[in-house]
Amino acid sequence: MDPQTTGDLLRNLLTAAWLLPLLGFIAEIYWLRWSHRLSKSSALCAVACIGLGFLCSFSALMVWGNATGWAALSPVEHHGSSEHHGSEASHPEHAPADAAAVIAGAGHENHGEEVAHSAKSVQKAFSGTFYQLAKFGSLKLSLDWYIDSLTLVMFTMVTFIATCIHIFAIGYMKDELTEEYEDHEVHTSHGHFTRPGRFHRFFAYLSLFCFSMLGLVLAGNIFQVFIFWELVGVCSYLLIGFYIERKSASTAANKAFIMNRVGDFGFLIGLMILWTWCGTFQFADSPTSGDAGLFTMVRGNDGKLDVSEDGKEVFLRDASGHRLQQHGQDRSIGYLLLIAAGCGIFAGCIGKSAQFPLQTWLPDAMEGPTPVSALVHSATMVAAGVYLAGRFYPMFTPEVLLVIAYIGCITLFIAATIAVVATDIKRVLAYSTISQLGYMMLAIGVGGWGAGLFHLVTHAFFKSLMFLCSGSVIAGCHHVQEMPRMGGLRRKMPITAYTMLVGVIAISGLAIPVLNIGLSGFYSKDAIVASALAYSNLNPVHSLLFFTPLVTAGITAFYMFRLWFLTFAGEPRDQHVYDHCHESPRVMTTPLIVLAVLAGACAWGWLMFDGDGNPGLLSPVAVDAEVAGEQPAESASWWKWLSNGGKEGPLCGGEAGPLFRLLADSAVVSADEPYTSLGPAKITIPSHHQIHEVHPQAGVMALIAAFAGSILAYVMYGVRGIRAEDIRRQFPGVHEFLVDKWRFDVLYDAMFVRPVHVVSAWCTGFDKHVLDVVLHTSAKVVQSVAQWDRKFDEGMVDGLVNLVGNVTRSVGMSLRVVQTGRLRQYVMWVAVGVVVLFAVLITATPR
Amino acid sequence: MIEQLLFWVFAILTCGAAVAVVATQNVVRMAFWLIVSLGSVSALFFLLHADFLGAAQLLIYVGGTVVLLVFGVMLTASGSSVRIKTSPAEAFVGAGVGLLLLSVLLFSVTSVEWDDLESRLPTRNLSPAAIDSQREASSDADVAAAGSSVAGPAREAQAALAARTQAGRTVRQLGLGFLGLRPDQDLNRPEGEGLSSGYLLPFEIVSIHLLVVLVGAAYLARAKRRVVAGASADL
Amino acid sequence: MGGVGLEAYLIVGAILFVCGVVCMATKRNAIGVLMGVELVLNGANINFVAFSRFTPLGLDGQSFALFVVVLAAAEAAVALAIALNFYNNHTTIDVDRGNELHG
Amino acid sequence: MNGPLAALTIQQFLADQLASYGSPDRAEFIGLIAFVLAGLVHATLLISLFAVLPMVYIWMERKVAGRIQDRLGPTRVGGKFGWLQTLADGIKLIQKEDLIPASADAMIFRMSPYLATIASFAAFMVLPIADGWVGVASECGAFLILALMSLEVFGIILAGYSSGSKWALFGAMREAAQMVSYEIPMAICALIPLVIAGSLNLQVIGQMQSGGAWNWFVFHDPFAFIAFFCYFVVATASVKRAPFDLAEAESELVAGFHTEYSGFRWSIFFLAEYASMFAVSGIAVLLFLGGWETGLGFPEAMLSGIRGVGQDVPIEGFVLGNYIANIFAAKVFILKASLLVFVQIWVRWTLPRLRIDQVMTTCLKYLVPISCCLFLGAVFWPLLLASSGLERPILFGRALVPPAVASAVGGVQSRVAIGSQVGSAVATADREGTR
Repeated sequence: MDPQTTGDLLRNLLTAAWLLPLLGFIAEIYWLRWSHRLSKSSALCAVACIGLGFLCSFSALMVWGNATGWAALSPVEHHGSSEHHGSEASHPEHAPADAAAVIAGAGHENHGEEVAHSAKSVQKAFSGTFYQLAKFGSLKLSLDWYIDSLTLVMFTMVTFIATCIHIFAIGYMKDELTEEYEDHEVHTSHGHFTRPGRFHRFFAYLSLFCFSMLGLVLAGNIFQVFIFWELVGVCSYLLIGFYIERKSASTAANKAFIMNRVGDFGFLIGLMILWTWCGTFQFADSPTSGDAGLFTMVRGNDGKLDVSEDGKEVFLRDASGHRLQQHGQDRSIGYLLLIAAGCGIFAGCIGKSAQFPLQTWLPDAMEGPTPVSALVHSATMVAAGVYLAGRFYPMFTPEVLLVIAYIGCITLFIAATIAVVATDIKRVLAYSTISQLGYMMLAIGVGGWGAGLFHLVTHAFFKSLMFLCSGSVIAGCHHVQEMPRMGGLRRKMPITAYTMLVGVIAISGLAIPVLNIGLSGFYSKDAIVASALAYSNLNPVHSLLFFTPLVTAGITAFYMFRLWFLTFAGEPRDQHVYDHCHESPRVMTTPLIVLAVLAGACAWGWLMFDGDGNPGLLSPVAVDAEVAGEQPAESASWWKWLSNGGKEGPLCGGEAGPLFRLLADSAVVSADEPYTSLGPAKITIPSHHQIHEVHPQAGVMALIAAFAGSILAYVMYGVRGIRAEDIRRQFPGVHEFLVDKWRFDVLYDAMFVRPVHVVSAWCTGFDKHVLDVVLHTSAKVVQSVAQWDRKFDEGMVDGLVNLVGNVTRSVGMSLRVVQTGRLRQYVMWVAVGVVVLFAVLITATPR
Repeated sequence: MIEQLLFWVFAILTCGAAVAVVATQNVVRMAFWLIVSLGSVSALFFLLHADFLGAAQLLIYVGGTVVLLVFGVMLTASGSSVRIKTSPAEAFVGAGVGLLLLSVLLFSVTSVEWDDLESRLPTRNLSPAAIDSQREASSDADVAAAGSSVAGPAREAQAALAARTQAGRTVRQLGLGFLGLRPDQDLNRPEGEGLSSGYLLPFEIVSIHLLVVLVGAAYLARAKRRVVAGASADL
Repeated sequence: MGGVGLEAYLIVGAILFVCGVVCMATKRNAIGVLMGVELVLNGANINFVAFSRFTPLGLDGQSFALFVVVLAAAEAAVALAIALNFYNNHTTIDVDRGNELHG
Repeated sequence: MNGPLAALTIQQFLADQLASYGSPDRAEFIGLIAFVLAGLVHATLLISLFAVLPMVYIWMERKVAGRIQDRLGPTRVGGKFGWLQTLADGIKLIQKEDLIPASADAMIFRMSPYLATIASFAAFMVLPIADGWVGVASECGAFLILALMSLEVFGIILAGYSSGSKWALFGAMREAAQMVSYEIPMAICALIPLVIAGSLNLQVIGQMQSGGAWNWFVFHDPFAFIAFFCYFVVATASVKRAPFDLAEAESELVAGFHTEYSGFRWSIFFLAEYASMFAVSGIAVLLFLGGWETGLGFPEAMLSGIRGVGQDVPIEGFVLGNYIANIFAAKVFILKASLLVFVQIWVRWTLPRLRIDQVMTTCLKYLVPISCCLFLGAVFWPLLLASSGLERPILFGRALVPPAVASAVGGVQSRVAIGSQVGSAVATADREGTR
């Protein structure tokens, strides 16, 4: 297949996957709304649409793999024995990504002969334009598409999780299938509030959300991203406020929306800077006109910033890698401006991904139905911020990356600490989400680009799993969310409990070293911690960026196990809840099982490759056996396994796994060698190799931290060796501080809300005491003038008019006597008139 | 002398009959006197050398209009309503106003020097009778001269006779006038001036007018059909 | 031209005219009023023809008189129709009874 | 010099004769005397004609009626064939008492027979008996005679109305409606030969038809041919002869408008009626049938030879040759007219009477449209001939539409308006009356 055909095929498949939910939305909102309001047909429609979307996405992934010959998944020898290859080696997946260009060009000539045997000259990224909306000067606003492995993985992941959640939601939302849904949370004077069910509306919103999310992922330019960014925001708003009658829900929806707007403000600033200085929004070079996209402009063909000697300018480059010329001079963008643009775009990511300081909306967003929390507020939409940061990674200078790293670092710690004391099962998960998103941001900030996105995908699986489990618990316990009222539920709902346990282990990053088995979270978190360690090694000033996630890994394990123990283990604390609780129906548990499997195994390679790089059970392609055979089969000692980041072993997971490599394949910026910033902050971004070197250390430390956290949790909540109440009593300040969520809401209240109130009070006072007085005075003056005017009107004007009318009338009344209606009298009068006229003429005319 | 005699006869008839029309209270007698008056007016037209007009007056006015009036009288006559008396006071007032109006008119008529009219008006044409008599006389004279049977004074006398006998022959002139030609004016017109327009357009308008009146009067006077149940069966 | 001049005809016309006016003014019978109208028109016609005969105005007078005659016939036809309608509506021909338009 | 009155008139002749006896300064008075004398002569001549002809016709009526009814008619009074019957009738009528009903309007009752008779007699005034023998030689004679004939209706109406009898009133109304209505097609039919002739002067029209019978206007074109019969029917009706004698309608109206009349006044009405019969027949003869010409050619040729003989009596028409020729021509004219009168009598005693609505329908629905079509056809006939190249050699050149006809058309049109008005009004009144 030639690249053109492949691109068209991919485009068509993904467009189908993208537009199917829209179709579903239209059908649900305009047709099923009226015809099948109280049936499950809208749910079936939504499930069908998103399921078909998943099939399309998966087919697209296969097509892409076939077209590229699965080059991204080619054997792992370079990583496994990286010593003799060194940093100069070019891996096919790390080849400088000329996003749109065919890689047979000059860009590959310097890659050496080693590459030739494995690196097939394949195109990894495809892009194009659906439709050009408008053109302003050099700027084109168009509907573009950009497809690389990241897009494909995201599509597959989103559609798959969405399908599972849709199916789960059929069971979860079945209460709504009535004309009289009683909302226990809303109290009116007549008791509980009752309204018609909104089953169809829920699925319509979900479909719309899926459409928006997929559009965001498929988007080929940053402006289009922005549009879908806002669309998912809207969907989020609608879904959080699904129980609109609840005050807390509507407030939460508003809060989420407003918080997002704050971030979008920065996004818009970034957009304006890019428009002004780069004149394009497109990611990739235009395949038709040959204009350079943003990535090529900033990064060139070699993935490096072309910074001027004084470090204040970044030269822009055209599609062929040369500097852009304008009026005979090199076009450039200020380095600080580039930082500002990056920070601006990242501000959008902060808002969407609930990063510090805009993190407070996400816990409140748990007011929405649990499937929404699972889909929107854990797996996909909030991950969109991370996705954008990853997608836009080439535009970020090291200084921006530092900001990202610190933001992520702060976020992950704050959220984890709050999660420790949270008692609402969904809130724990919400804070956990924020924390995990912080991990991802941190990873991207410290140069672990692949690790961040890897964690994004794995986290999506296990977090959605856990949310669904919590949803199952909530549904089973009749909408009880407080963990202190639960306990011992594993006996009542075993499937939920053990699938939840899988998720907990995964997020905690636990592994069994002896068996060389780790769940997906273990691999991804290892990779992040390793990146952070490499970063702090190179930049010792920022070593906090390593210790915080390390410690937080322990905290994560602690609060997650705390959650599990509190909910499922031990004795029931509230007998009433326990008695009424029951296992969820099949339609809800089946997605849990599926997700649990994937949450555990998605990072593993056995699906496609075994540990030696040989084709696995499901491998669609026969990898070159010779290449695979070169790799010496190493002994499977646990230490070795661990030190290699779990790349080897029966499951062949982690960075050697297909998932990570698929993601890493789409990297635009090469991480083959450390890169030192030429800007104001002299920061060095670690190379892939350097990260790899510190991987064992980091892995061991993270594993220890995780075990420590989970053991502590077991001691405190499993066997109750230490009573949590004692600790709470010993540190009441800290506990309260944490319960108050670090008092961010108080801070914001003091910083923004109060001043606004004060100012508005001042304005009110001014209005009342100055403007109102002026208005009232003038009104009184006008009133008195008007009274005078009225008197004048009535007396003079009306009098005059009436006088004229009366005179006319009286004259007419007197003259009507003359009109007798008698013909003969008229004749007589005419004759008399003639005589009189004649007499007058005769007497008046001089003779 | 003869003309004077006839004039006085017919003038007195005209005026007397008109006064009788005013004075009579019986409508039928009024109609009779009106016939007399209008017929006399027709005679006056003949005296004024307007033969065709006189004939038209007889045909249309006397023979048509008055017949119509008599019909009106008969159709609307029902018993006592034929004699609708005018009160004496009204008659008196009417007579007074009439006398005043008459005095005004007579004053106007007599105070104008009609003999000066010839000098005051542009003398570009002559009266039709004069033209006729001139033309006839001249041709007469030619014939007479050719025959040389009559001497000079006799010729003049003959011309005067011809002028008298030919007077009143206005049919052809009127007809031409109605067709848009004016021989009495165009013949004496200086070179370069356009021909006069005649009365073609008024003639056409009058024709159409008559048609309209024909239809309209028939409509106005049509018998009102009284709708009777079962009337259609009779038809 | 004989001894009868323009003035004599004009006087006859004036008398006829005044008779007509008085007739119109005093007759209560609608037909009588119409007769007055005819008299008035004939008075005018005599004037026209007399001017045509005695002044250099040519045939204009006769033409006018002819038109007047013709139009008078039309007028009489319509007026009689009106009179008949009047009679049908009021069962009388007294014009004084038709004073619905009084002020 | 083609004017028939170019020569001296009787008045002029008398004036010249009297002038030799009186002084020149009294010329005016002499002229007046001459005028009166001439008028007397004219009147005598005309009255003799006017009086004698009806007598003959009344006798003829009786005889014809007798023959048609298979009896002899008058035989006993007077000489052979009872020719003095009419005279005897007249004497009887004059002797009768002049009765005036009490409810009658006496003045009008007396006046109306004269009105009718005057109108009828006035028609004779402009009727040329022969070439140059005419009472008043008006240039618009044809128009004038129609106008005068139309005045006869006044006598009828006023007579009927003033009688104070409903029989008379109904008869008068029917009569008036009939006469007024039938005047319209009559005038239109009369217009057709006038258009052909291009003149309103009856003498000119008569002269135009001199020569052979093919020059008569009745043979001029098909429209004129039909128009003649149309005219004759209409004329019969307009003089209220049977089958259109609704005015009398003895069976219904006792005697029509003259129910209350007797004696002399009654006889005068009949004088007028029979005179009118002659008048309309004379008009028909003049307009259609060649006037005083025989139509044979050679008598005219012979007579034209003697027309110039004897110039010593300088009165036009009374020159010896002219006189002889005109005597002959007058006889021819009266014979022709009498022939038509005979036809009218014949018809009267042959056909039954029509109903009044049939009479009005015949006129307004059939005769008026037919005459209008005939008139249009006659107007367009010359144009048709001219365009087809089949020009009729005789008369065609003279037959352009004269202006006078155009104005006559206007007059006729106004009569149409009046006639239709009267027709509808009478119909209404009739309904009212029968109810």
